[in-house]
Amino acid sequence: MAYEIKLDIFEGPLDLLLYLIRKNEIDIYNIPVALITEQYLEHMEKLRSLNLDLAGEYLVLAATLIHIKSKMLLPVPEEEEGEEEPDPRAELVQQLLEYQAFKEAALSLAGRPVLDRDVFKKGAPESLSLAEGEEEVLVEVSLFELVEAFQRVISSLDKSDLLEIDMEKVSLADRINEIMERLAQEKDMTFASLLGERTDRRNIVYTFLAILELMKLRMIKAYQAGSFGVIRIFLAVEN
Amino acid sequence: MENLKAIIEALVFVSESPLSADKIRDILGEVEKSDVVRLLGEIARDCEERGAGINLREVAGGFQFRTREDAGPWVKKLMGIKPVPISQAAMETLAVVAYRQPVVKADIDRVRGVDTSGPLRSLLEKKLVRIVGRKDVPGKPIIYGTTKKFLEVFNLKDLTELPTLRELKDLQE
Amino acid sequence: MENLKAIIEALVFVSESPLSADKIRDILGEVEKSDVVRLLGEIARDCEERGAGINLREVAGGFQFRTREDAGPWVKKLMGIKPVPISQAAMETLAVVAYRQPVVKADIDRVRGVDTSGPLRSLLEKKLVRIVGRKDVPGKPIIYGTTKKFLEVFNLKDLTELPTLRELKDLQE
Repeated sequence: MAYEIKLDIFEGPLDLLLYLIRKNEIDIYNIPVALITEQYLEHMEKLRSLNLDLAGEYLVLAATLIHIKSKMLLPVPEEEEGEEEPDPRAELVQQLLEYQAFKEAALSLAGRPVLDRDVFKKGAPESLSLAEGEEEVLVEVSLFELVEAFQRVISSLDKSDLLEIDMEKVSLADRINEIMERLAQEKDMTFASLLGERTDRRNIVYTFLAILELMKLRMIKAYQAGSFGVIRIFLAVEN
Repeated sequence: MENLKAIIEALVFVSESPLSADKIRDILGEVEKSDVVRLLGEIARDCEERGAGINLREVAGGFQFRTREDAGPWVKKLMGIKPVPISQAAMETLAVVAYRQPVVKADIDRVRGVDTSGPLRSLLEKKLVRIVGRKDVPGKPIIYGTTKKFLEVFNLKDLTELPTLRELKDLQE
Repeated sequence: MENLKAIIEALVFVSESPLSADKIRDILGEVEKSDVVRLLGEIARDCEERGAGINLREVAGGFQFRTREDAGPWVKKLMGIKPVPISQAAMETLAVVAYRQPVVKADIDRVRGVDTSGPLRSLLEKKLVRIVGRKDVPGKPIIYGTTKKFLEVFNLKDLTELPTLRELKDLQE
């Protein structure tokens, strides 16, 4: 597998905050909270108007900012000598600095000569293989993801096809055997193609149940290339 | 052995994964490891000096020949390689795992200020990050770490070769 | 192109099969085939002259780097050693399967006192353990056994030759 690094606009509320600090050329150790809070809320509005589904984390940070702002407006109570009220911004600044450090580290990593992007070794790039000397921790497609994929297949099918009822009685065991046979021949098949072979509801559901059952029995494995990649089904063991 | 340097070059060339000096010594038998290391250094220097198409790199605890960077576009064309992009989110997550390992997801989430389930899953799939174990605290959260493949992909000898993380000043002081 | 020779060297290096001058010209674009052939000749001569570990050979209508002949015995020794890295947990699981086969997972779990899903899966992947069938009891649990590869890897004539668990571990080193 080869890699390329892509830059997005904001990776989260901290990223947005860092952006605002940079844009306003503000000293990170002395953030004018009122100004930044105002701009932060404006940006949230903008993102919302673009129909972007804002994660709860953005709201949490907005609340934190407003809280800090209100704290800074309160008069500082007279303290005993030596006892200084901590800056209400301290925790957030610490968090921002930490995030910034990792963001830089990520950039620096991405700037290295990356294998299969900048430099290459002999032979084809490896795909799912592990480096030698490493115990494999299988990261398979979860049932949740399978169900999502199942819904995608169902929704992409023609409605009229789904209404057709196949009178032929198909048992789960039959479908399991069929799938195992197909996989023995084809080595691997995409989840969509396995499901798509059947166009009536009963068969699709049975195929799906058969896949779930086979996964549970560890007779087959499902792998996905990337978060939204094609799901491929493999035999867990070759005969 | 007469052509020790040439034989070492041949061994590194045929090996599919990075080859360590120890392994080379084991293969060759009556040879000092220091000589192996010295000759590996010479091979690396030779490549640099003659502006070769390949360079000897020290990655993931071993030595491997890799193509020079400016050949990258042509190699990609030849091999039909279309790099799978690693998102910024995944790169940030990878950085946190690399520097903070062994680390649990809650800590990565805290540093990044967002949920990292997606990026983490994609890193696991790419085998750049692996599950190391479970932490012995309530909920037994999964502990993550980087893989040997991570070192190979990012051209790192070992974890100590990671670019230094900017020093975090303690504000309380 | 400035480093044409180096780029050609890189292309031949990464290619899995012998690479023809025509193919190289196609990849590089605005380059004469005669230049490609001339540079390939130079690369071959360079290798010979510096007594390199690899030589550029013309085989099956293309060019390919091959290790020099006198490195042969060492290359064979290197490639002949195929370590199958196995974790402690997997070793224990493998031992239980080997000595108790045919065996169901519940029995392995009971012997080891922990869930063996992970190690078992990794052993299946490594083809050291296989699914033999299903036990005819409620739940129809899967029955596991060792494979022919298991015998090969551990240098066993047959299962009667099975060493003790301790010896099994030593074989790994």
